[in-house]
Amino acid sequence: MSLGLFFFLAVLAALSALGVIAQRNPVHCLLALAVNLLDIGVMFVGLGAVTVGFLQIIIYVGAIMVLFLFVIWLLNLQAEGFSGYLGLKLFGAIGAAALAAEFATLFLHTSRISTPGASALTQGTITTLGRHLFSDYLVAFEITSLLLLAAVVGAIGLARRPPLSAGLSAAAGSDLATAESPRQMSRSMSVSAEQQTTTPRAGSA
Amino acid sequence: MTPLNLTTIDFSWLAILPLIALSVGAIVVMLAGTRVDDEDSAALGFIVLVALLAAFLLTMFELGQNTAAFRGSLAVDDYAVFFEVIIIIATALTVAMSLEYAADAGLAGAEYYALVAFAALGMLLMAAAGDLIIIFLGLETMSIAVYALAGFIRRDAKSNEAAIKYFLLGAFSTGFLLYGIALLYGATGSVRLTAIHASIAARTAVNPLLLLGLGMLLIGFGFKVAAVPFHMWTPDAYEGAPTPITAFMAVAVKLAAFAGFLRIFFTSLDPLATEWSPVLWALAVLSMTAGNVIALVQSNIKRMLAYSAIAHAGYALVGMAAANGREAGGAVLYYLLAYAFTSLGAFGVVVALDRGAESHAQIDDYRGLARDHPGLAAAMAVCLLSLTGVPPLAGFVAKFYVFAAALNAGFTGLVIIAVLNSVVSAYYYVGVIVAMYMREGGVAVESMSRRPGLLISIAVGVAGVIALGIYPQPYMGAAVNAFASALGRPALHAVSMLP
Amino acid sequence: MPLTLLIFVPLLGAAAVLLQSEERSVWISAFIFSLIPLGWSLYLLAVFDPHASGYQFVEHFPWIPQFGISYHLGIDGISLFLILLTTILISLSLLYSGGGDIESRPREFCFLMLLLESALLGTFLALDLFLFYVFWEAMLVPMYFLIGIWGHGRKIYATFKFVLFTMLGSLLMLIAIIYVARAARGSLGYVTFDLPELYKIRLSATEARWLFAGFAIAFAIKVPLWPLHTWLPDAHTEAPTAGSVLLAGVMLKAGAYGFIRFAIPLFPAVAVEAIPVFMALGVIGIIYGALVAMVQPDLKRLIAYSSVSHLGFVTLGIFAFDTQGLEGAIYQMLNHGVSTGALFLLVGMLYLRRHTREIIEFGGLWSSVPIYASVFMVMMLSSIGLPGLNGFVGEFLILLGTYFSRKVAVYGAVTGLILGALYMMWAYERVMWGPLTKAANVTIADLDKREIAVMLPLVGLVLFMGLYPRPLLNRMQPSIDALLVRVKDAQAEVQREQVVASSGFLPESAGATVTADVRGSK
Amino acid sequence: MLIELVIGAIKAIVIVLLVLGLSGVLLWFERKGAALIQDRIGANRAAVFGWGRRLGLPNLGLVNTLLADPLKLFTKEDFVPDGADHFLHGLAPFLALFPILIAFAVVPVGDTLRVAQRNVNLQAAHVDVAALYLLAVIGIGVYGLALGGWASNNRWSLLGGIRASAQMISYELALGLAFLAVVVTYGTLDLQEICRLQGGVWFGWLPRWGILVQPVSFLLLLTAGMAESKRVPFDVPEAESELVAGYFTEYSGGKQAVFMITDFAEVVLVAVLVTLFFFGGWQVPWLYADGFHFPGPHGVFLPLPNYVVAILQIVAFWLKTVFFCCFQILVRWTLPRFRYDQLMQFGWKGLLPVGVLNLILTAFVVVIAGAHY
Amino acid sequence: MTPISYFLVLSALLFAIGVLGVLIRRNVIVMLMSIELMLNAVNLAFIALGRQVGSIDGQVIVFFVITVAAAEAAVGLGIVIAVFRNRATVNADELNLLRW
Repeated sequence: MSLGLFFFLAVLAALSALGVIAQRNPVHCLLALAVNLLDIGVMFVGLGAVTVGFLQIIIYVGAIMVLFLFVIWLLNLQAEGFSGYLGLKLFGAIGAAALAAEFATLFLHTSRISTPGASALTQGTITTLGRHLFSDYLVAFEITSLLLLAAVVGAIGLARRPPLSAGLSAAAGSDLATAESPRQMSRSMSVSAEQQTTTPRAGSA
Repeated sequence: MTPLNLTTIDFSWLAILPLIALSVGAIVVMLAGTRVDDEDSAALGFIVLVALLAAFLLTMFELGQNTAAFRGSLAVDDYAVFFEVIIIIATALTVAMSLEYAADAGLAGAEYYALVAFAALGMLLMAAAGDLIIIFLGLETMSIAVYALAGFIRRDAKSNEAAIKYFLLGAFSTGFLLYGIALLYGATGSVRLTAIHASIAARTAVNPLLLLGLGMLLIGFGFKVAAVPFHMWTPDAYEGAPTPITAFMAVAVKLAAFAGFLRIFFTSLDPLATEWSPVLWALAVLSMTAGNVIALVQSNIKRMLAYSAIAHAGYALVGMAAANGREAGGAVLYYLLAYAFTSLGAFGVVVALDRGAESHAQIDDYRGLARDHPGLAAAMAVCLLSLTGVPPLAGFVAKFYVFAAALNAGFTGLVIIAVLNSVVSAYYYVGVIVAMYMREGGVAVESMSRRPGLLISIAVGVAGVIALGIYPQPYMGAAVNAFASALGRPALHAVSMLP
Repeated sequence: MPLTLLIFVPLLGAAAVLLQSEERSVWISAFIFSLIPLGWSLYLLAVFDPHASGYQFVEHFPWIPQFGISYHLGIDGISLFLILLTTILISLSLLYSGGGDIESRPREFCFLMLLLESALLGTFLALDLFLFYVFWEAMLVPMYFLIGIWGHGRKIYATFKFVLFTMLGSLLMLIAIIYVARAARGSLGYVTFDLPELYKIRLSATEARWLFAGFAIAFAIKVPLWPLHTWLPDAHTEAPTAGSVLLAGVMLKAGAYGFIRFAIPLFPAVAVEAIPVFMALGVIGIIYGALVAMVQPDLKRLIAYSSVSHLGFVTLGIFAFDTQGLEGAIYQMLNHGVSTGALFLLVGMLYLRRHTREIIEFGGLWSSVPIYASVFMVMMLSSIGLPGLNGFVGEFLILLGTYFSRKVAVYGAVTGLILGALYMMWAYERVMWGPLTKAANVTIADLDKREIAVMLPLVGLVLFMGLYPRPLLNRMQPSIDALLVRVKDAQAEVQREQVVASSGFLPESAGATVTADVRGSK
Repeated sequence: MLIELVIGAIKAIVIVLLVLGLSGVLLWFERKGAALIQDRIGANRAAVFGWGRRLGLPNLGLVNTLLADPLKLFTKEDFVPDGADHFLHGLAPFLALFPILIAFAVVPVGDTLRVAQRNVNLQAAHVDVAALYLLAVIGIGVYGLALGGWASNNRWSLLGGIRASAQMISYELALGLAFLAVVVTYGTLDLQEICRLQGGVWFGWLPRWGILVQPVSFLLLLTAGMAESKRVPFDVPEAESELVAGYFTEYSGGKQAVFMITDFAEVVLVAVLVTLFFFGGWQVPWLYADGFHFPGPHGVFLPLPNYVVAILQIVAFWLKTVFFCCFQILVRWTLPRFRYDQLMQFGWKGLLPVGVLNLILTAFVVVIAGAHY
Repeated sequence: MTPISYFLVLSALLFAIGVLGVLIRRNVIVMLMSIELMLNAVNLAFIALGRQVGSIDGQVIVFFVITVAAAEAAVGLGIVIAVFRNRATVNADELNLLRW
């Protein structure tokens, strides 16, 4: 990757990262994050990690961020005033700056990190990646599937509509839940239309 | 382009059969869950128990193998078996505790038990990990399942809050852990533990990347094992979570985290022991002191046990810090074993006081427990005394072992601090005993005869506490051998454990 | 397995008691199970070889061999009588407590008493440091429950204080124990917790000082030595009668026993160095205890402080480091066990009748309860040290032993003795003599049969030990002499080093070599 | 170097113009198609000053729609509702259109063209992980609609946006699975390569088009693709009867035009994908690089120069594309709209399992066969 | 060509910004986003270092990290929703039932 392109992307990444933590409106934060992720994905491609770069865009930007977007909408989050403890913020800012500075100094002064010779290995084509996934990292790869399954089960366990026996009032109150039947669907639609904050989110992710 | 040949993959059934057993169990639970009401979810618990039993038996086949599988990404050694066995037992006891709890509290049974099984699966991976990625994935599988479980009482604001706090800080720490892994990878060029060890050992000058990575790993694991100052999530998560899950978090999760922690630091990063040992020293002192002192003022027993868990992590860290002479690792393993049984017993009693999802965990709720339920009170007393370190219970022998190891390494100051902390801890443990035996007027407890699962898990916990205290020799031997196997050394059968 | 039996019969009894449901059968079975060790210890006394200085009835099995920890039991002349004292007092306490002193939860009470017996016996029998520590700590737990559940007044405060104090001391001792065991590797080539083996190891002076301090603090808290005694009055006062009896009668002795068995023989040189400190603490304890006892309005508290005073004598005797002093110390331990135990029982009986222990509430009891008053008098006189009773023998021997080495201490001790007579007499006068001013005191009952049965053996012991101490002293002497040999060697060595160092005849390092050779030759 | 850039620019511009043009034509065709199916004339007043009719020709509705519609839209007031997020409201349409347009960058419209000793690959950008690239840009496409709905500060818009993004994400899975089956079959992510592999014949006469090996995948891709483009029967995000116009209710003027173009560009994209994966892309039956061989390599040979072959390929490609565009529009006027929950059920419980099974079966066959296509 | 250390510096910067975000923001969703930012920075470090050491392991790891991030986000957002249902807030400072 050429130096010019790097600096362009780096500045964009830094700005968008600052945008994530500095903007008041969560949607704007989210957009900044999406830009950041996209930017880093492009950087991956520039570093030879083509497959992973695209995966980053597909999964992060295309799916995870949209999931965030849904939740922000679902909870009808508005721009927030800056609250909290100034001291904490100051402390956090100083600490983070120190962290970054320390790392930066070390990275820049470590002789080992220099310009690399790009070997064929580092070209992240889908073939090389696949070969590693299915040999050295076979267990890890298989575990990932279980990890995702666990996450799905966990999310459902947390968010699924309580059983009817738990009281209809609770069920009706939680209009955010998955609509499972047309009847429930219409009810939750009507509620959400009134509140504008909500949506049936059947299988949204 | 020739396709990948399946026969060239280093495929070893032995290493993954327990994992397969658990995942099959989890899937069967989910399938069966569609036909079972939440009120009858105990049946699903039994499925998990069967899966755990299968995993246990399959684990036993790995004993004494001391090989690596899947190109070194899984270790099949006694160390793994040691932790796997404890984790499986801890999970089984958690499930047994939950049999009645989950149904009474109206938790979503299928998801609950499936998540427990998934979490256990992640823990087994951490115990058997041969590279950093497996540790990371195991950790995440476990954590993600437990995040959800912590918030499983959906209508309870406290449970929600516990989950969100646990989740946020857990994910936060994952970031640090990963950065550490990245730097370690950059410094050594590999994520395999053996390769990392070789790379570090071969180098004379210390790479700053390596030190940064080490620091980040310490922060990450510090969070996971709840060492001060990375402990902020612990009390909140423990208090709000459903009580059996609190037990699960306090025992199995902590054990798995330590399994990974010890494995990385003793098999890969041991050439850097002079760098990390002082840090662990400081963490140990902070954890013990802060944990014990803050526990003094707690009025909620789950919270108190959370702080006590922090303190106990500190004691385990004493052993780790002392492990310049690497045999001391056996002490940490034994400590964790003893802590596991003790904590399970104690939390079992806490579960017994719950009514459905409603928690009666104020220490005042325990007043007069000895009069109505002498058995429960006695079990609690035994466990608390063991946590205090009163002989001849497990906690004492464990503390003895750790202190011996630390003294042996010349950490006299650290041991004195630890001992003073033990005295402080006696104060709050004894406070609960006082409430149970010497005061009147707590809450009414449901009959235990209705809750055989809970009864059994408490009994197993207490039995473990006593057995480990009175006849520790075989378990100590197992711990030492397990540790030796992780280091790739022959088992130390008749050799003295205190060099 | 004669000694294992001694430890495990009470445990078995404890389990058996838990199975009983009826209150009466609980008391009976507990009492029977306490009689078995009593009988057994009497048998051991009979077959004990009075001339042997070593350990008898030794049992030695590996326990945690990786650590060099073994299950090692044995009796010598020192522990023999403490065991007897324990078994006797436990049986009598159980007999007494069954008579109405313990109203609630008798089953748990008996269970804990038997547990306590097992732990106490184990403490006196153990010849392995680890094993000793296990029993040492284990005796804390039942005692804690005894005070906490069946105690009076500020019992919870008292239990906390008791537990925290003792725990602090014993955990420091644990560190010292581990350190010593590890140090064995340097001298012996292997790690061991076995006491006879550890007698052989060599430590640097600094190490020895720290380790001695570790042991000494634990034992000093238990004894208790001034200024570490503050837990004792509270614990004694708030404990139920049986608890006080065992606390004063046996547990305090465990501390003194620890000095004699562990701290001193393991680190004789340091012990010799520390003589002035302990002498001073002992004398302060004697006088302080007596003075504070004098102003106590509560009878039980008075007796508790008298314990501080008496145990000061014991310390004095131990650190006299000669035959008479040590014999006296051990004898005084037994005396104190018998007479103070009896006094606590008597106060308990009074409390049962009047539900108060304030001295001011009584007066003129002599006329309403004559038997009680006479027994009380015997015990009081024994406690004061009236010639002809047991207290005299012990105190006399201690003073005799101390007189040879530290005359100053003797003056202090004698002062304490006089003060002791003073507060005891004065208290007795206020309680027993004078007019019967309080109506409630007129109608109280005298000792019943059970109470007489409890007190009779104690009175017998007081008389026997006062009149015929020979058989006891005989059996102690070989063990004491063996201990003294170690101390004298160390003493000589310390002096030699001082001479060498001060004369400047040899450079210090060379001097050290010489002394090492001297020691090696023994 | 420079010449490469110039060639690249030319290819890009041509393709974008073609797509935009085709979108415009589709707008007109949709109206006509609607009329045809509903048995009316349709768009019958669209004429340039009535010239066509006066000259006895069919009216110039196409020209009219291509010119007048955009002209009208772009000259209308650009209205931004009160309380809307101005920046995002303005950004959203372009955020929607842009990813669709850049998706065409990797679409091969023909094989190699030899011009002046230079081999020109008839593909704007040769990316060897093109399939991934497509998935990535389609994924990004969600933002435009979602943010457009949100930024309008209108509940109908928001609901439309939510529906749109939920629908797109859901059907992206089926789309991805269809992609994967194809990729596994051909063993490459390179679209040009996939097209090339579809050349030649089976049994001596049958063109080796993907539809014959991956029929299930074809159905999946077509269905999911239509859902991605939010067209009837999957048009719940802009269901007029429920949500006015869904996420672009509050859009007018040029921004609305951009949204509309996006819609049709998506139709084109789906058609292109179907063509590429299952109908040989630019392959003309029996046409090889050197000319026709009928019915197979050993049959009758009709030699053709390279540029003719290239032109034939390009034409074939666009013909196929247009065919599938028309097909989609026909479907639009044939099927009723799904209800939202049915839509989700269909995606998650219908397409997804089928896609997974198809993928597993494909992988199985590939492994058994021991090699790729 | 850009030196690898530049990428590492950028990754450290992004990581620090993410940490800062977690510390100063009180909206749990934004905190979650900051955590994603941290993971993203880690990914960048992995890729850069992977190129540095000349192995593809770094990219494989990033593949796993992305997956894990997805799973974490799913569960995390599920928890956020559950919290919101009961408490109608996502402000970390208002989640104060559990303290000390």
